[in-house]
Amino acid sequence: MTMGPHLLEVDDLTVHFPAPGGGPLGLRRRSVKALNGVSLVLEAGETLGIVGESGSGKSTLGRAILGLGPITSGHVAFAGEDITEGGRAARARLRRETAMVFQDPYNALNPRMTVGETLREVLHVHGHLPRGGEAEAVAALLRRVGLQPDLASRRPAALSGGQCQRVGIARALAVEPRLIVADECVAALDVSIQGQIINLFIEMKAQRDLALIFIAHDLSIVRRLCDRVAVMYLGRLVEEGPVERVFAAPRHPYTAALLRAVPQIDPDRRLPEDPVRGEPPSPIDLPPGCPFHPRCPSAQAQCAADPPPTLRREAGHAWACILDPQVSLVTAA
Amino acid sequence: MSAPALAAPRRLTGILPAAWRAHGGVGPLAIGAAILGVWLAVAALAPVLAPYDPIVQDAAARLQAPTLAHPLGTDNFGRDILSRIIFGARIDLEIAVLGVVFPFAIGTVVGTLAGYFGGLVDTLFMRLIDIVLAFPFLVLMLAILAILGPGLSSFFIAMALVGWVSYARLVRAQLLVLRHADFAVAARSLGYGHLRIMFHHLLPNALVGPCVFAMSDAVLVLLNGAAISYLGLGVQPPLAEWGVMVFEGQSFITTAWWITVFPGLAIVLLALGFSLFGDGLGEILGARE
Amino acid sequence: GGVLMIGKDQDSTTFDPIKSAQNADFWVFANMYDVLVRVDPTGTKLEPGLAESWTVSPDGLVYTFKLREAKFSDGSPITAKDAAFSLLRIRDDKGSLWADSYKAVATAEAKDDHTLVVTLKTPSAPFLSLLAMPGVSILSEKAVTSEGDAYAEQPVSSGAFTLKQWARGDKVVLEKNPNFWQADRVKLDGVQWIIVADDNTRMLKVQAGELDAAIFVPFSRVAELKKDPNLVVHLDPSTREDHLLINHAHGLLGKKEVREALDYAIDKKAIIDTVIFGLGEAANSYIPKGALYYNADNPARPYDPEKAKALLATAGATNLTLTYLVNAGNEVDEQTAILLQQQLAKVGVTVTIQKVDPGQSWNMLVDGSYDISANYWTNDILDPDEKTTFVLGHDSNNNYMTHYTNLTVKALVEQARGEMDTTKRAALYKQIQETAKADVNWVDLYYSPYRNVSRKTIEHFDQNPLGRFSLEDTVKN
Amino acid sequence: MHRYRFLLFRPFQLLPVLLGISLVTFVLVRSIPGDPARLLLGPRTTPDALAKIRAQFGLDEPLWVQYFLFLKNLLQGQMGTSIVYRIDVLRVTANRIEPTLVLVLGSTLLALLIAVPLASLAARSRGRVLDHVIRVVSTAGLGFPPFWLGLMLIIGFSVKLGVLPVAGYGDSLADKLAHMVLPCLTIALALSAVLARSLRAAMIAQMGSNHAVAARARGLSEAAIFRRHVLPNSLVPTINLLAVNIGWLIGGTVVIESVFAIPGMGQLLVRSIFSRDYMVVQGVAMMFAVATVVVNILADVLTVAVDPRVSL
Amino acid sequence: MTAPVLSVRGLAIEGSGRRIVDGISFDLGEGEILGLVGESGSGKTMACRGLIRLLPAASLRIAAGEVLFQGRDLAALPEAEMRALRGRGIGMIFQDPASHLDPVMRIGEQIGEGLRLHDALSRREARTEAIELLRQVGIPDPTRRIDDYPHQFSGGMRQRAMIAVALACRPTVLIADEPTTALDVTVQAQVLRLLKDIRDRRGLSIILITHDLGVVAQTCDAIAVMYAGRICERGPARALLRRPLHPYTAGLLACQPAARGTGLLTTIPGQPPSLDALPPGCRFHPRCGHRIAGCETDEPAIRRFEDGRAAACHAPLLPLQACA
Ligand SMILES: Nc1ncnc2c1ncn2[C@@H]1O[C@H](COP(=O)(O)OP(=O)(O)OP(=O)(O)O)[C@@H](O)[C@H]1O
Ligand SMILES: Nc1ncnc2c1ncn2[C@@H]1O[C@H](COP(=O)(O)OP(=O)(O)OP(=O)(O)O)[C@@H](O)[C@H]1O
Ligand SMILES: [Mg+2]
Ligand SMILES: [Mg+2]
Ligand code: NI
Repeated sequence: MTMGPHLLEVDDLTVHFPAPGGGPLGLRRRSVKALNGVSLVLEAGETLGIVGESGSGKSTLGRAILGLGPITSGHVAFAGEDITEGGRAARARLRRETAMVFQDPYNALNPRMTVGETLREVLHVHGHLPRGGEAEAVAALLRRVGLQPDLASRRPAALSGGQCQRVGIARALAVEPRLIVADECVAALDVSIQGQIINLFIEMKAQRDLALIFIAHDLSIVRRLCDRVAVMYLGRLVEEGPVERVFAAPRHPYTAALLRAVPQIDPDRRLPEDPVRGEPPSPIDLPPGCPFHPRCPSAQAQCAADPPPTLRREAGHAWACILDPQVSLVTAA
Repeated sequence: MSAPALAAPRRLTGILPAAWRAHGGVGPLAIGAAILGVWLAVAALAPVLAPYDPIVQDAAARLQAPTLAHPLGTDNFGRDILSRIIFGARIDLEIAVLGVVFPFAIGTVVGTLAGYFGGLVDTLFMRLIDIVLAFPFLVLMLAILAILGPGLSSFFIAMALVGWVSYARLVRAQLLVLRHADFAVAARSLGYGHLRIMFHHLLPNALVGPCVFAMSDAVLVLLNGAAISYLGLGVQPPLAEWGVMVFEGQSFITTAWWITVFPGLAIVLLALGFSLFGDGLGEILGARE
Repeated sequence: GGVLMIGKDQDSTTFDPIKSAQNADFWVFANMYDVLVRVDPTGTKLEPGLAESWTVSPDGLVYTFKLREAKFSDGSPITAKDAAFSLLRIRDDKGSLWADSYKAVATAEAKDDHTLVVTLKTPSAPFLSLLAMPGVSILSEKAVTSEGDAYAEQPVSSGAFTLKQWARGDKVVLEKNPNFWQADRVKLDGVQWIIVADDNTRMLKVQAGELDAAIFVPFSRVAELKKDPNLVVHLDPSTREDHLLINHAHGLLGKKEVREALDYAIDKKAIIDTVIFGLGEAANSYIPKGALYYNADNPARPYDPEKAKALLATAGATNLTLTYLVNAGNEVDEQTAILLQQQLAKVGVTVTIQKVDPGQSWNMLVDGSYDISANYWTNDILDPDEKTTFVLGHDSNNNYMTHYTNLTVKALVEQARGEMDTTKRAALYKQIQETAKADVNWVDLYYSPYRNVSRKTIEHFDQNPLGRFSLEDTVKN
Repeated sequence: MHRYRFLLFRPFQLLPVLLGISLVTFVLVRSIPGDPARLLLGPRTTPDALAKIRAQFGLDEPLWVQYFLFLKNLLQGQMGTSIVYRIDVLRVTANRIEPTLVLVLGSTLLALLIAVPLASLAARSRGRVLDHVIRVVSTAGLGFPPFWLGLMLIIGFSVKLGVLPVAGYGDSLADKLAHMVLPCLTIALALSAVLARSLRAAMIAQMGSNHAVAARARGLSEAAIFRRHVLPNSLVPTINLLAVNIGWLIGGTVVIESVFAIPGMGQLLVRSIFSRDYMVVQGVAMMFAVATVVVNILADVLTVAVDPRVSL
Repeated sequence: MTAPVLSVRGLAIEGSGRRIVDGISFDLGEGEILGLVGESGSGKTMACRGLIRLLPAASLRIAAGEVLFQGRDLAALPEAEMRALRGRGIGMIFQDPASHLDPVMRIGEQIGEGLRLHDALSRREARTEAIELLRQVGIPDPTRRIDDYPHQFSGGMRQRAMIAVALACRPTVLIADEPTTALDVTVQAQVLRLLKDIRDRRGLSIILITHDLGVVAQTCDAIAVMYAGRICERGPARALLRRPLHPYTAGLLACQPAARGTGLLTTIPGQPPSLDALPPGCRFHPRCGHRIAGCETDEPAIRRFEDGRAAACHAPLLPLQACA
């Protein structure tokens, strides 16, 4: 544990969205429980991967951290300042020191602005613009993400997905942030391009003291890029810890199932005969007890009856399962 | 072992339509633009093109059917219909343009504010829109015209007060979606101000629908002018305006058809220009989206 | 037999005669109610109605009417009490729109069932004419008092027809009143007044045979309809007179030369040709041609733009700019304006047309916010006094919004009202007409006829100059 | 059932709208220069008579008092007394609602009957001659002012051919139907042009949609795809377009009612504006507003019924 | 090996002057699952849409080649006969089940639609059949869910429903265009399992389009790799994945982040070429680490090698024996 304030501290964060009413007349108030009490910390320069199925609340968490989404309860503190309660100043600081990279490279850029305009605007608003050196600054940014400066005059539609994503990253870098949240930023790209973007992140991480929250559903990428990984299920963290330990020895049955379901390029490994049953339940009507129990192969009676298990920690590795010791499912590797 | 690239036999009949299609069938945009261009030219060159003064009366030449001297005939004051249509193009284009520009401007701003901020702002604006929409359009215009007194500028004010709702609705609907688009979230995450996000980032992306609608709206505006004349509060005489001409010629509908039919055709032609242009615009901008 | 279907442009608003001032209503009242004294079909003299005869006391203050034997449509007899009630009601009822016109009545008493005695406060030559107005139709006292406000919709009639159905905005259905004292004279089984606001549609309905007749034929369609072998176009003499109001209170318009110049500059013939398609005559007096005391020899100014220019120059009114108030939606008005604008331009007068909706134009005229404006008048009563008082009597309406002042004329008007001797009255009115003309109180434009159309199968579809249709004589074959 | 839950709340949302409309109408009609008393009495009148009439209708009260009286009456289900007719506004309007309703419904129906086949034809022959012809014809339908179109239809069908009545509103049902054909057609011609345009666009979009492709991959014929998949999916935006256009439609009836001598609400409203019959204008405007809102609710119900995804 | 069910010979698809698919050939054996892999835009979807002649735009057309199915050339079949074949001979399922199902029609209706129109089943028969199909694709409680609308299904269930729709008319060949790309890994595993089970039970042949090599590795019997509109390599799955012939295949395999190790990932330099500016010679040569002299000028034809493998490369990575 470090001494000073953590770069980022998320404490018991809950986000509920209003949902169409329930009941026979639809008069009962309901809500989508997108996040249910998530806590985590991130140090400067650290890379945290967040994985989980679709709808598990990864994006909601990412946006809440950057103050881009609503927060129902809980706290987010950035560099020691509580941004959930803080006023404009805290927000402004957050905006100056964080940035986001999005999943769909095309949608993340304003289709009507050229690459140069997009980048210049950021530099302009953030006052990072050296006098007279506009074009130079833009070119430098483009070069840093491995693009030719002459791309500045193009619009997103005239770029490939990988190029767009690089522009998105360049825009994030223009802020000169201490924290970047990347939400599934390679999911839409081809493998060959994916590798290039991941490499860019790996290089950036090495070059500067940049903290990264990397949201993904591709476990293998997280394993390659991140220091720590957090696994989410239905708005809760179910497991969290250093990448190597989590991947080598998952303690939560969900993590294990997830790892098992990832297709491997190994013609000798057959499809799992019995993949995890069913699909995640609706976040509107969460099951009682452990949210995973309806699908869990080793669920027991008390999993349904007891309140959801809290995270248990062991040397930086935490998991939310009452079962012990570690589940007997180990990845093939 | 790649297969030889067999050129499929082409029948001659297939080529022309194919070429036509490849060019988008000379494009509605092009035809529309051409029609509008012609009208613009007519309006600009009216004094040169028109054989007569549009408002000078000639008692000797009253109610003449189309002749060589008066290709489209004359009205009951002996005024030349052709000249009146030509000069009318000036006023009607002005009506079509200004009758759309003001509602467009107000509507997009209101729609942007409502769609972007949502919540209370949105509710308030939506209720206002409900209120305006709940009035029969023409009647509302009539009332406003009655307050302001008939005339072109009153007409524009009335159009602006009544017509903005459609644009506001369109833009709002777009913005409700766009404000959740990644690039809007990105803009917020970069700490941009609301005004910048609204008007620099979102609005330009929401304008296709309103622009296309504006084209068909222009036609409706022209017709509203005519309908208002029918109800008795049209533009001031003796200006030559097509809608008013159709209305004035009405009393001669069985004896002097040319007084109404030709200005009517002028409206249709202009309408065609606008709607083709709008369709083309929609297709092209829509495709680019 | 048969039901006559007549198209008109406006809906009836009520069947209580004191509550309307609209021609649209009056023309219906005239066939539903009888009055003590009627105007004859030529519109030039009075004839007995419900009053068989009457005598006037020498001082002109006491009128004694002898009522004939007659019944209301509900079968009850029409008595002098009803007549007195009707006369006092129009004077006193708070809903009456005509109270002022009957201020001269001091008392009205029924001496017996058939004798009505009316006393006036001052002698009034036009009084008998006033009694011919549909507003003082004889109503059943019993029905009016028992029905109250509802009377306006379920009237009891004293005339040729009774109300059968009133579909507001659609039609008024009248049927023959079997109790009418002249019931033998009435050939029709009934009359339907059908509201068709659009002039073209109304004409087309007659052409298609859906209507037997229609009123207000647009001037522009008269010639064409005349050619239709199935139709008859009636151009009946009217008391309509069109004129150009001049606001004397506005600067140079106060100068007689300027007003004269306007009169000289206006080519009435051209207006008649263009706007009303030759269907009228240039007017030379404010009194309609052929009406009581009309002065056929009243001097008229010929069309003379040169003289107009000269007059304007002497008055120092070169570059005169005038605001011309136009009733929006009134075709004749708008066209006249367009024409006058061009005619006045020829003598150097710039005319700005200001179009306002008719609801507003009265206000503007009354407030005096106009320079010139075309207008017309049709008489409600036979006697010229009504119009003369309004136009030249210098009462509270500023001489019909013109702000014309000539105290001699004022005195003459009063004198003529009290003068019971017809020849002396004629002389007075001749003098009034000449003075008004000389002063150019306004510019008389033209006289035009009523324009109605009926199908060939209809006979005797006539309108008298005061607007009354003699439907009791109409025949549908 | 809960997809129709909005029906529970809509009436409450209606209240502020109605209040707003009452205020706007009130302010609007009172701002029109002109004096109802003067119009009622005609030109030959005296100030005394004017004052009497004003007092009789409460026009001499301060404006805000008049407004609250109007609201108070409204709460009691009354709309005041017509200045022109001197009877309750509700009674003035009573027999005028039906013709306007028939006109609006009839023309909507007719417009759909014209627009759906036209749009289908155009969409299915997209870019070909037929498509262009339909486009030009429907633009022409939109380009001629309705009063002209109406007169032309009368001259053609009624005067020349004599197959339909010229104008008016009949007595019996059959008679009424016959009378409404031409007016409905006049409005429908313009309305169908608007509808066909949007319908065509929606159909083209649906024809290229993924689920149409999937249906094609299942071997369905184009006709079956059109009928079963394209058409139902294209209706939703059209319903909403109709609902939005209801004000325009009702506005159009104003002219048509006058041309065809239909004793409806539109004519009444216009006449009342011109005669400054404040109470009638206010009352009729409120009724139109309620009608508009009801139509919009109906459109919502229809949308929900047609599109299972929507719940409002 | 038995005679192929479907045999594609030199299929080329053109649109607005560009060859989007350029002479691809492959065979699909009975009961075989053929994986078609390649990067985005390489023409996988076009090729398969070409097979059933459902190209997404009017400007696209089949320029050359034949598609032999049940003894007929689909590329030359009259449209009416082709339509009869769609759904019954060849079924198709799509990547995005949400948009490929009609949102306003009940699931059961959509499944039964083909049966009612093709086989003239009654409404009731079609419904019984639809329930049975839903059960087969593993939807719990099918009698109740059959009356649901697509939006009431979850993503995985929608994809199952799509499969049921495609299976309804009992096709012999099923084309699955990225059926699992939109799904979570856990659900993806379920759906792939389902496809395999169906193949085993019904013996139909499947073309599985994907860009995930992991998916093909676990499900397919044979693989064809596409690059810029051409097939650059095809062959039995195991051999192709273990010992790729074409440098592009090898590159793809190396790119997978799953490969153990730290530090930077291996990547293929550059980007796939745009169809408007195809490089001369071998389309892959600008990105290829093994290029030889001829690569820049001569377009390599696809050559067959032993073990049923084939590759279009001047310098294959393995010294295999080319066969006739
Ligand atoms: N604005 C919103 N309104 C209502 N519900 C929302 C909103 N945003 C997200 N949700 C719901 O919250 C839950 C979590 O969504 P979130 O986008 O965070 O998931 P995710 O893990 O990012 O999924 P994915 O992998 O698909 O991106 C989902 O059920 C989603 O439907
Ligand atoms: N309607 C069209 N008209 C012309 N070209 C098209 C059309 N649709 C797609 N293309 C082009 O055809 C090429 C092949 O597209 P295709 O969809 O077959 O690729 P894919 O391999 O399926 O990619 P993905 O993995 O993204 O689905 C692309 O270059 C694309 O730009
Ligand atoms: Mg997400
Ligand atoms: Mg594809
Ligand atoms: Ni600490």
